[in-house]
Amino acid sequence: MAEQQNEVSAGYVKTVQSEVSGKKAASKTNKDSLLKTVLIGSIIPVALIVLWEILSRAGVVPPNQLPAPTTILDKIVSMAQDGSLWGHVWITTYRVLAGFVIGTVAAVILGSLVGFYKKVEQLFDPMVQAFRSIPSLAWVPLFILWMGIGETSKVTMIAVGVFFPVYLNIFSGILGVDRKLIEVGKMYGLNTFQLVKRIILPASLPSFLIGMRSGLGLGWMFVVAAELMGASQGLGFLLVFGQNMTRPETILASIILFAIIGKLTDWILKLVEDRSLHWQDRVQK
Amino acid sequence: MAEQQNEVSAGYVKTVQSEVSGKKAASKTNKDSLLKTVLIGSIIPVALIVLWEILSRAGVVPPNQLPAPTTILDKIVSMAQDGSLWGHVWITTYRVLAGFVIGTVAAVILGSLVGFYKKVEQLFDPMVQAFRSIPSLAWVPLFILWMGIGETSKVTMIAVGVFFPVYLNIFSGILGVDRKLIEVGKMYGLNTFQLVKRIILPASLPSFLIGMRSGLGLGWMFVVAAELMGASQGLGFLLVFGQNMTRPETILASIILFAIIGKLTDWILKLVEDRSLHWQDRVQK
Amino acid sequence: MSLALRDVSRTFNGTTAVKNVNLEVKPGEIIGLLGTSGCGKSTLLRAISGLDSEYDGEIEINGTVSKEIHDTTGFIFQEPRLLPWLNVLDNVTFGLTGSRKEKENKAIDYLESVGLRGKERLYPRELSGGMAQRVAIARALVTSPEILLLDEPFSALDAFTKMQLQDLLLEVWKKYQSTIVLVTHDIDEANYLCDRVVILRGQPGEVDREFIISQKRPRDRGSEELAHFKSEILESLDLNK
Amino acid sequence: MSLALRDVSRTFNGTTAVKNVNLEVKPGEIIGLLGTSGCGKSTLLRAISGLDSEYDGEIEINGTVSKEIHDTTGFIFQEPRLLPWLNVLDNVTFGLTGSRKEKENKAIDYLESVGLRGKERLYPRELSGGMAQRVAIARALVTSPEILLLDEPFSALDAFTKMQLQDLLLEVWKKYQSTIVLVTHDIDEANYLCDRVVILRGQPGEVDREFIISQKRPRDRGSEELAHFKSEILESLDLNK
Amino acid sequence: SSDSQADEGKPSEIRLDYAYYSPTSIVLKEFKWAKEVFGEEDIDVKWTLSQGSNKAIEYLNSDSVDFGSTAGAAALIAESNDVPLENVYVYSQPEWTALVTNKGSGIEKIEDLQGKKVAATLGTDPYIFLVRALDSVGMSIDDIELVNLQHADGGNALVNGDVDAWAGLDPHMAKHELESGTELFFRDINLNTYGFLNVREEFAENHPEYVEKVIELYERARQWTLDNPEEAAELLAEQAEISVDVANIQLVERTDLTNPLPGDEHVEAIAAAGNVLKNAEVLTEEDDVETLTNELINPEYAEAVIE
Ligand SMILES: Nc1ncnc2c1ncn2[C@@H]1O[C@H](COP(=O)(O)OP(=O)(O)OP(=O)(O)O)[C@@H](O)[C@H]1O
Ligand SMILES: Nc1ncnc2c1ncn2[C@@H]1O[C@H](COP(=O)(O)OP(=O)(O)OP(=O)(O)O)[C@@H](O)[C@H]1O
Ligand SMILES: [Mg+2]
Ligand SMILES: [Mg+2]
Repeated sequence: MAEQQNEVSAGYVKTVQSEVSGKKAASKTNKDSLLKTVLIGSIIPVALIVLWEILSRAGVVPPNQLPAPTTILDKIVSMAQDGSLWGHVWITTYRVLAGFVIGTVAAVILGSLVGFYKKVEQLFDPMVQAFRSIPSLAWVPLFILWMGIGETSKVTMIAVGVFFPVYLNIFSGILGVDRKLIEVGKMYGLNTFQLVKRIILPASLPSFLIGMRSGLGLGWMFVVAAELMGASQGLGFLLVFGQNMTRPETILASIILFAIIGKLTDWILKLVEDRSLHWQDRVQK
Repeated sequence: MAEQQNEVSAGYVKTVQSEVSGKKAASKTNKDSLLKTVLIGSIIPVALIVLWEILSRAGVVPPNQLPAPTTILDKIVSMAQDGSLWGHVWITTYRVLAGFVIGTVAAVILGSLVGFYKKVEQLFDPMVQAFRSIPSLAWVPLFILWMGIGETSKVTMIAVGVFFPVYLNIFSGILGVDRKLIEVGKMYGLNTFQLVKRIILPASLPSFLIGMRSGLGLGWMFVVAAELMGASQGLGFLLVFGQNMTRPETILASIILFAIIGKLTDWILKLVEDRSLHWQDRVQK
Repeated sequence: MSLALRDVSRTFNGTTAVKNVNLEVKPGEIIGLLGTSGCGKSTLLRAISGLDSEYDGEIEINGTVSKEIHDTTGFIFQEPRLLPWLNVLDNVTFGLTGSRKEKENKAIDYLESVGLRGKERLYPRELSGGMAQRVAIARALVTSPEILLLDEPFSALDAFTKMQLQDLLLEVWKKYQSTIVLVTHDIDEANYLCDRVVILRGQPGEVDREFIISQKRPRDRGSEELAHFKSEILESLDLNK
Repeated sequence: MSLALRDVSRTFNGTTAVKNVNLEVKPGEIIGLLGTSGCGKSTLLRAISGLDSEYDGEIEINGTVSKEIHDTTGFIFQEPRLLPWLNVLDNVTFGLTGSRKEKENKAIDYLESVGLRGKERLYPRELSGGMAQRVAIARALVTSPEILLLDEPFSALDAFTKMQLQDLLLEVWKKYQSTIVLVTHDIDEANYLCDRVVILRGQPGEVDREFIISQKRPRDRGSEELAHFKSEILESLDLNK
Repeated sequence: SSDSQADEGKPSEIRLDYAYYSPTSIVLKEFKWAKEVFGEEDIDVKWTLSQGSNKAIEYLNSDSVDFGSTAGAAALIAESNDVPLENVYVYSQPEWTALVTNKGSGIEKIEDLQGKKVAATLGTDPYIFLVRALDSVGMSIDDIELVNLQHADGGNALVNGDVDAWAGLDPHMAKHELESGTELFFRDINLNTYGFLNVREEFAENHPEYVEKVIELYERARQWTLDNPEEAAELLAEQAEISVDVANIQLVERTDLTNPLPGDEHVEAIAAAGNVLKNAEVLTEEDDVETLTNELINPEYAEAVIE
């Protein structure tokens, strides 16, 4: 973009072009640094896994309780080969994503209303806060009762998990929006809806995104409770099944799959976060 | 404080005094509005409970599935009378609070380091994010293996639940701190620790507090998993026991106790939040 | 549009910031509001804009008394208040409606006028203080508001750029016959731009004096009449008096 | 303390903001930095302060070249940058060390000087623009820094308050013999305060001219010599030239 | 739900559960016999996995399944809590629970448990077994230190030495026996409370003949299992993902499939369990064990099928 300065007079279109070429160059260095990030990020997990394998081989950890990483890998590979792995992963991912979308949408709507209208806050917030500390397992019998054991109850269960952190973060994000910026919106005659869309949501985006990431994490956690409701497939099912059948390698395989897929979905949200918060005036680390 | 203006010359001490008396007057109106807040906040829950009672009496909801609120209340009262209630409530609250403190401290330390040092972030953050989506139930066998079935494993389990949202919010709170304010601290020669304490923590306080509230909620949720580890008392125990015994009134009593106590602890944090964020330039609702 | 303040006072937590301000502004008039720091100038502008409705007294806009926000009012705040997630261009088009192309063309025109052509894609954090202020000016002027409230709009600009933008303001005023209330600390600026200069004084701020400047525009910045006003205004600002 | 810039340039994402700036400042000297908006004045101050270390060239403070932050440097930023969670008093004592009592006494002295006595307990959101700026001034001066970097410190103040604070600055300067770099758009202010005025010009900003003002202090704001400088400076700011 | 009460006594759908503790249900599901039979009548068959007695009861209670497989005592407890179910068939007499300890722990008989830490899951069959075992030598639950752990965790806690004994449950018990060398120091098949196939009362009322048809199917599966024990064990091993050895122990050594008809011995066993439960305050004072047992066990349908 060094030429841009000399071509100020050439103006607008030019600027955009040079920006595009600048982006290309940037994306290359991005790739390198992504690789580096992944490498550095793997140091500790890899070290832990190696240590675990060594301890297992040395017989320090009993294999019938904590099988070696290679045993677990074998298990995952064999599940992949007989095809059951994809079924588990897919159905759980589907449930989490569906629940995530529903929970997030519900939280955005209620969170915005509560953040915006004092009356709504006074009516709803206390109840929501009370519900927030009810454990996922406690909902299981109620959900079975209300919705049976189909997909509805499972997805709803996950949506409940996702709802609370998103709600909480949206609500507080909105409260934390600088009055000064809201006033700008008001001066331009924005109505409440536009104000939420054009000022409040962007301004509370950092908080909102963290809420979404927290919520997604909770979605993964609620899967187990969800899949206690008559599931015969899914990672949560796999976990409970492994526990009921004393199969430690199944348990650990499911834990590791949870970690990997959870991390992947979180990483997508983190990318979105980095993209959409590039405007923040952050300190360079 | 109306006199203050005329007494500007009388100065500093005077101002403080009139502020104090101002506070007293404010606290009275606070009490009234607190009452009002509580009343408004009770409308929906009370309405729901009344509806539920009516439906129960009319036989629309079968009592073996969803006992009437009065039945549940009877259950709670009888537990209170034979004294077992206090045991359950106390031990669970103790575990949650202990886990909450440990989890929060750990999250603050790691979150600050990660938020502050790029290297630490690259090393630790990916792993933490992966662990975040592992469900509480999955930890149970591992915790028993590592720590046995004493209080340690229970409190640690809750600390794990608390850790993640606090960590996430601290981390992003720190990233979101306005560079401009950090520069002020740097100009006054603050070292990293002072910078964290005097600028970064206060500036990311809104995010931190929300993290704490999310974390506390999760602490309550993790209690069930914690109390699967050899507990014979506690709300989580009560819940699982009720489920094993198909005792809907025990299940619902524990749910309601979770909601009430969870709400109370959250309310304390919310008070702290309101106190410590009064400086925010918020829009008046 | 005409504008009238009647006995406007504003009290914050028991401390009165402005007291009993009365002011009649005719359509198309440019009023300068001067006063020592903290005497309530911004408070008054906020009351006029409708952003603050907790004042006492009445504010009448075009014959109707209301505490609502008029969307034909433009406000340049004392700080730039750019939306940090929008780039310069999007900040300027923020208040516009219509097709994207139209909006952008209009915005680019004004960015040209404030000397920021070529900076459309920068984000607020990449702007210098004066550049941010100029973006804010472009954002307010581009909507061609009927009432313009300006809170020290040119304070962060160098002398030369300031003059250019003062002339830009006059151009806009001529074209749309906006009614303008201008808060400023620059007496030369007030003299150059305003039909009338109102001096607020004291804490709580009250209207102290009014100067009517009837000289025709374009005015000569170095004229003797203005120099005379200047020293008089300066004197009435003197706190020790 | 002495200060020297040698071939300082700063480039943001490929766009050069200032280029090859050379400047020698003797201990106790007051340098004025003038230039059109966006020509790199704040960028230079940030480089001198050590907050920004990604410039090219060398900056030498008291004989040593380093890119670190000197904690004997005071910086008044272009915006007040008050810490919103601290009240006025705590904001002013922020950079002080010592017992609480001592710190507060010192702070109250300076608050008195900037005309904010009695406002100690207000929070930043309750301040007017000019009040916030005065708090920032008090915060910087109270630490009696050896090098003072001022970025348009008086821009949001009315003419009268501005003069008072200019005199306050001179008092502090006299007492502590601080070396001062002052960015300002007010040519009168530069003339009144500075030993030397440096004009930056263009984009990227380069040093265009230097005026040495040898008149003894206290100066007469209305003196003819200063008026002469003013018109010359104004001319060298003219973009059309 | 309304689905199951379609016209003229014919349900539109029959919802069965299968469970790894009920081998015949696995056989039935695997060979798709139910689909065969009911498919002809245009009745859908839906299978739901029950991960434990409590889950099966939850499903019955919430009208999510029509037939649910549980332990007998669990069904009794459910009955006492007004869950509308009837026991219509006994799918097995399993010896799925016993008292387990580590080799060389010095615990050889029930009396040795005095003051020891014993793991069990409150309210489940192993717990009831433990209480009855203690009762049989005149001890009570207060004489030991009960540690409430889920079945799998209890087994691991025993192996780790966190507890001294464990009221175990298959397949955990069999697995630990094979892999960690734990020992069953007290077993008594008669203190296990049978595997009950329960039906929702509403379903039984509306479609009595279909209850019989389901029992017929279960009988077919039982017969097949009796005829092909090895294949059945393999099938179970494959489905439950346990080793064939474990499946063999569970199915061949510790399951008696000979008496499917609910009768006096079951009534007695359940009544005995009920009395112990009452003493342990799992059942309340108002619960009359005899009435509950009689309400619970309804041999009519099975009698009609098995003669
Ligand atoms: N963080 C940044 N990223 C990119 N560009 C920047 C950044 N900071 C400043 N610039 C650019 O550097 C140039 C000089 O900015 P600077 O703030 O130094 O101007 P200034 O002389 O202080 O102007 P003003 O009088 O308006 O405050 C501007 O063109 C600006 O866009
Ligand atoms: N939100 C608020 N809460 C409490 N006091 C306030 C608030 N806003 C303004 N004030 C007080 O009102 C008075 C007037 O403030 P205002 O911002 O109108 O001053 P101003 O004339 O614009 O000053 P300046 O020239 O410094 O911008 C000040 O004393 C200020 O402390
Ligand atoms: Mg103001
Ligand atoms: Mg600047």
